Amino acid sequence: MANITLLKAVNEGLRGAMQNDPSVLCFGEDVGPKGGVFLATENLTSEFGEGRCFDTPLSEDGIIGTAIGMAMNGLRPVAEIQFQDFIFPAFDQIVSEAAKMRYRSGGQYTVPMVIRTPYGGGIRGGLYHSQSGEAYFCHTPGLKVVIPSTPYDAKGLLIAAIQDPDPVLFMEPKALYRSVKGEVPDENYTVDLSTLRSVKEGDDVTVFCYGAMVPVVEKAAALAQEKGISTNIVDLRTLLPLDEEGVLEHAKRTGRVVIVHEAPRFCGYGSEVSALIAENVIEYMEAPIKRVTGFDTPFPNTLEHHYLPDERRVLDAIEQTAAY
Amino acid sequence: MANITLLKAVNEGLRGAMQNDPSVLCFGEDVGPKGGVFLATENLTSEFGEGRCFDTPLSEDGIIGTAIGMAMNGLRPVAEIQFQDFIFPAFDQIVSEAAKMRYRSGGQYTVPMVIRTPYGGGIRGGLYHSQSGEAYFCHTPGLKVVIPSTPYDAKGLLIAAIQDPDPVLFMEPKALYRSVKGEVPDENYTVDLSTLRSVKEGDDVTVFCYGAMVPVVEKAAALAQEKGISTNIVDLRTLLPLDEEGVLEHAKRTGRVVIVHEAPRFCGYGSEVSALIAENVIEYMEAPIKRVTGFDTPFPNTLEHHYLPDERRVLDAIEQTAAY
Amino acid sequence: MSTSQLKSVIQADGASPGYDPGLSDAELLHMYRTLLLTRAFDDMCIKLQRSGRIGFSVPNRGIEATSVGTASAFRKDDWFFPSYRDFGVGLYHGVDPTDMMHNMFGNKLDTSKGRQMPVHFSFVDPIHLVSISSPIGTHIVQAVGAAYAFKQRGEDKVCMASFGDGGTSSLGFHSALNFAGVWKAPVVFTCQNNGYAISCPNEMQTASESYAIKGLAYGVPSVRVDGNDIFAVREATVAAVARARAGDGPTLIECVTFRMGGHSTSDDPSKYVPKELFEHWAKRDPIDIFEKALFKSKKLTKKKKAELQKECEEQVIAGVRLATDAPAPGLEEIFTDVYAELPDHLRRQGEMAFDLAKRKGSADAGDGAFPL
Amino acid sequence: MSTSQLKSVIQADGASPGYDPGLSDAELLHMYRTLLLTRAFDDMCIKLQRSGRIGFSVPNRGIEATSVGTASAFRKDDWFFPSYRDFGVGLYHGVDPTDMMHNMFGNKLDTSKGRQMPVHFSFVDPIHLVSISSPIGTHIVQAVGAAYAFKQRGEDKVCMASFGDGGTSSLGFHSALNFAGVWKAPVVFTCQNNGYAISCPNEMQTASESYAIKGLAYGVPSVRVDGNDIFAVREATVAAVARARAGDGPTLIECVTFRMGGHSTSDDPSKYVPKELFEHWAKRDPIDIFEKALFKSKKLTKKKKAELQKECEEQVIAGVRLATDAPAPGLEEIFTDVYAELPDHLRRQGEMAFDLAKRKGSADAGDGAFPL
Ligand SMILES: Cc1ncc(C[n+]2csc(CCOP(=O)(O)OP(=O)(O)O)c2C)c(N)n1
Ligand SMILES: Cc1ncc(C[n+]2csc(CCOP(=O)(O)OP(=O)(O)O)c2C)c(N)n1
Ligand SMILES: [Mg+2]
Ligand SMILES: [Mg+2]
Repeated sequence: MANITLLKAVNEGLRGAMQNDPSVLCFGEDVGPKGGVFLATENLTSEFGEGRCFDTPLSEDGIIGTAIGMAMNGLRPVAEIQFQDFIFPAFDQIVSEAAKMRYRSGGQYTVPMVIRTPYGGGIRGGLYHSQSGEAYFCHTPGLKVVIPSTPYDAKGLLIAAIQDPDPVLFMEPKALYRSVKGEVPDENYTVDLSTLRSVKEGDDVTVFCYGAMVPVVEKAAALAQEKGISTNIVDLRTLLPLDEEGVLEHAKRTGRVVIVHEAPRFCGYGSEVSALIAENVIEYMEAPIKRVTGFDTPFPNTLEHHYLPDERRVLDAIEQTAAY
Repeated sequence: MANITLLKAVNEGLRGAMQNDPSVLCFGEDVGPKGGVFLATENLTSEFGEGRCFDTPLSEDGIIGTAIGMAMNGLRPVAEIQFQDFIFPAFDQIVSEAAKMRYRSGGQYTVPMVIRTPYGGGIRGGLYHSQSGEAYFCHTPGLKVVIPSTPYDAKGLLIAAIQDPDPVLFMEPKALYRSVKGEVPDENYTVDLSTLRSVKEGDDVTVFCYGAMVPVVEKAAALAQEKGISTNIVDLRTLLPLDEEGVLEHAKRTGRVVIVHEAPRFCGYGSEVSALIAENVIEYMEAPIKRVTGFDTPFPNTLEHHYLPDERRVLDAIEQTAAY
Repeated sequence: MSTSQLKSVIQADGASPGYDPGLSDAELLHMYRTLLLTRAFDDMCIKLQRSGRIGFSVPNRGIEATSVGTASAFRKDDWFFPSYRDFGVGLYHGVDPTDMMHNMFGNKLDTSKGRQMPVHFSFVDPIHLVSISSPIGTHIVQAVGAAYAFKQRGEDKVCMASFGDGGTSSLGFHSALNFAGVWKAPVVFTCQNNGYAISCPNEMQTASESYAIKGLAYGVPSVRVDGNDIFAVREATVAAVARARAGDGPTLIECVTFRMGGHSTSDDPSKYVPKELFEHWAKRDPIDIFEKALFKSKKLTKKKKAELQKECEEQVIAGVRLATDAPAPGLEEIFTDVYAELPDHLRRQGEMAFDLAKRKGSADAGDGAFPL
Repeated sequence: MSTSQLKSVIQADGASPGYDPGLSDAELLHMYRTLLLTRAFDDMCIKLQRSGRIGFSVPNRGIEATSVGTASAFRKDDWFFPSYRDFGVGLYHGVDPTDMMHNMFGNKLDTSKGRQMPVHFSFVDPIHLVSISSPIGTHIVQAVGAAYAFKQRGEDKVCMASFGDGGTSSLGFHSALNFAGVWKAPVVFTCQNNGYAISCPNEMQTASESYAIKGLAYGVPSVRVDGNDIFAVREATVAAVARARAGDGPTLIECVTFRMGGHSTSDDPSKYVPKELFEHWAKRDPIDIFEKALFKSKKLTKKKKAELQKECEEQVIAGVRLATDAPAPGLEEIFTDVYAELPDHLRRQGEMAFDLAKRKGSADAGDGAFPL
């Protein structure tokens, strides 16, 4: 057990999985000797050799396309996309191929692979080093989509993703890479995919969130508490497949719901959470289902602190929802 | 005025726009001498010459990438993607480039282009000739997304899209290409983007739909009428930017809402419509907001008639919503 | 080897002096028989489509020697990532045409459970003939990854990937050749240059001197052969497979051939293919060319030919009968294989679908209970 | 012209016998001055980043001759689709370094309104230097479309596209060269081969003999030149531009150079670039090489050099002062330019943002009313 950053937890998860299973390998742009631009794959090349952790040419299509072939043929590739913003050249391989291979081959060919990618704002990255594209992938049956928000979950969910028989998109909140720390067991362990995490129990308003928004919501909840509002915080963490039962339970519990994410609002992930509730337990709702999200614009650089939901914006929504 | 198919209306819209403005040109795979695999561009090469309607190499990335360059430099390209299922190799050019060019250049460079593409099921096309990917694009600020359901709208919306200063994804319901006919003026006209169309007024349940689902909903409404339920049908037709006011008005009108689309449910377009309502007018809702959609699976071939929402499935939802 | 000169083996009179295919008489006849079987299967599919019994097919006429020549050069335990114009490959390696016919009908016995369009085969047995995808070019780069896996485990197997002239413009081609070159992956790329990509002729597909020359951009050795000359295809492919197996990396083979029909049963090529081209290539039919070689070397008699032809046709007809009799896939097959395990939301959607089918009285619903 | 041999013009002693750049003395000095200005701008940006005054920069050291040599070969009314390592191009054509500095600070006067990261310039005046995009390679194919527009209207302008060695692996490169070849588009492709793509060296980027040879895959003539020899770059580019302008189609130019620093200010190259490489290339500094040529031909004196150097440094410092003083963009700039017209939902979101900023007492909120 050690108190480590989320970044280190990712690195340890990879290391543990590679030690455990010789078919696991890591690759992508600059993941080899350099250790990745965020150092998530640091020291893996020196420990496991160039055959198991290595650089690729500058082609996300090639990275994911070859990873699919490896996965079909007995390996467990963990492919890195340097920034989630650069995943789109591989979109076809992900949505047309990885997600549909098992289905279209009647289960003859499968793609047990993981795509790791840092996502989200907070580093003054402008349009192309800040995006949160989870909704694009969550609309794609056949994929799993996971976003951890703590070091413990990062390691446990990553190992679970690598062991999973299906393709998993593992999105890492880069804003939390070095800003959160937590206790993480030294040995390998898994956190079940498709279970949500209750961050904090509360009675007045339920807030659904994930990734880098979790600490923001925690701050907002602390402020709300000062105003006498008790917030129930849920970290969804596996976005697809979602623990729908769990979401409905938590929504019913307070009858008041706020959903928070960084991505643009329109057709964002929050819309699905809202629609699920409105479709199944609307009769429990005592207030409008609010969304606090990035704006429906590209991601701006200088003004990113206005673009990203902060505790103040979340607090507003909690207060309005509680007071409705 | 002539009574023509939706396919012919598209062809006429292109012809009219090309006659009107020499900077309009059409290109894509097989759109030249062959006239496109559905014949939407039939006779345009012979009428306007090979410089204005022509074939390209087999690269959607190249088609959209070059179209962006053309649009930035004074042309009005109308690029065809042969099936919407094959748009994904161009996803990066669409979401990273076309959608963000105006923003990132502070308005110095703009991309007035149209991407036409047939979408949807009903032709036994299996996984890759049947998809409805609108939600992927509607989550992308900077794009407009349009889906006509009548010959009149097809021509008018297409001409409006071509004249629009921003990139427009124009999705054509291939199931309706030859199965619907309607009166279409001979001359050029436009239908405003971002306005919905009231298909049929009704008092009990509002059904939001678009594209090939509109006739299905009409059939379901006729069956519902027999059971004494009055259905209010709304064709959204411009999905982004959406006429949100209009949606809320129609939702309030009946207090009961059903949303219908072919695409998978999870994070589908219907979730946004539902969330909008739950966020703004939930207090008017007298029943759960139901979605009738394709299943959260890839698109199957032999069993597509079970996969696609039909009037029976829509009727179920209307009845349940009315009876709630 | 040259990237622009066209390499042939069988001469006009059927002789192939100096070339030894390294095959027994039985193996040569198996090649020949596979060509016949491929054509019989192909013709039958077109007939079935014309009469409305299946929805779609992709003519293979003219391309048969490219497929079968390629197939003859690799082992059963190698993996093949096919184009959709490769009926001959599976058939050569023992795939039962009846199993392919189940796919054409999309029935319950189809290995893809009726999910894919016709001609989108998938087999793991008797060979790995990887599930065909409609999006062009995606499989080429997957083949490189699968080849890397062989290499990483120290197995001496190779991956074969086959695609059209249009396929060279795809992203998958670019990534595949690039990665394969850098990784020295054991993979062989076969470009079926059949003159057209649907209606797009070669000169609108690329300005390069040939398709083979594209290998140079990636440091991948390339060769250009007569794709209607089965020995030329075999010779090049045997050499490429040997290179790959020896750890010397990938090869690109351009097989120059011609699509003797429409792109698919939905296409009318008379709108864009000059008649003279069909006439020219009709004289270069790949089966005729091989037949001439076999007659010349006395490996084949007229009688044997007639016998084989009949056998193949009957085999195909038997397959049609079985495929017609097989029922549609069960309704539950919409929901399975999305994931290894059925998630809750799909279970609920499946239950709903079964309930509805039952109320509609649909045959597919079985007893109306979602069985999973 | 060769796709693998490296073409130089300026010899070790500074002479370039037989080469006439076709430039007046003033023009030659303008080239030289632009090199100095580029380096001054570059050094300043790194300093600003190190001291925390800007967030990020991309070192241009070592690449200057490639940018400026390229710039010198095209007209102001041509369009340039830049790499992010092309400070010299805008500066050569009269872009004010202060305007570039506004972008480095992301302030209100930045043409991109503070939306992009530093080094992502966009200009339409005095030249079309097209908005730089972070995704690698996307602009290459856009340049082909823009070139097609020139051709379609019968204008004699050309498009220039510049990208790195890593950029050749991108999808945009493949599509661009393919389409340009088939369309004979008036476009010139300049590959800045600076040895690395972040930490990925040439030999892991491609197995091809050179980057120039990749043109053959697309029927695009190619040439490989010493990218630190400004005359060599200029000679090849002038020829390519002439070809394009004459309607003879695209050219690919590989400029062999070296990145004399980290990939960006966030990168530490000592982890992966052998020290000897830096030492080797330090002896081939592009400014030194050109200086030697100018001294040799007596176009430059020590005094003039010192004068120009001072001038450039002062120009950059003045820019920093102005850029520091300029305020941040107004909050409304989050919402404008998403579309030509502000849609209703963005108006509502903007109003919400202004209201919140006002309540937070944020400086950016102005009077707190959404102004649009
Ligand atoms: C990415 C993608 N774009 C478009 C299509 C539609 N399409 C199907 S086959 C084809 C032409 C393929 O030509 P080629 O690669 O030469 O193969 P051939 O059919 O000639 O064997 C096209 C454009 C597709 N299947 N995938
Ligand atoms: C599509 C995409 N993938 C990854 C990145 C991250 N990235 C930024 S620059 C770079 C390397 C570019 O190398 P090269 O093309 O040689 O240009 P150089 O930086 O050497 O000038 C990478 C991988 C990106 N910007 N875009
Ligand atoms: Mg072809
Ligand atoms: Mg480089």
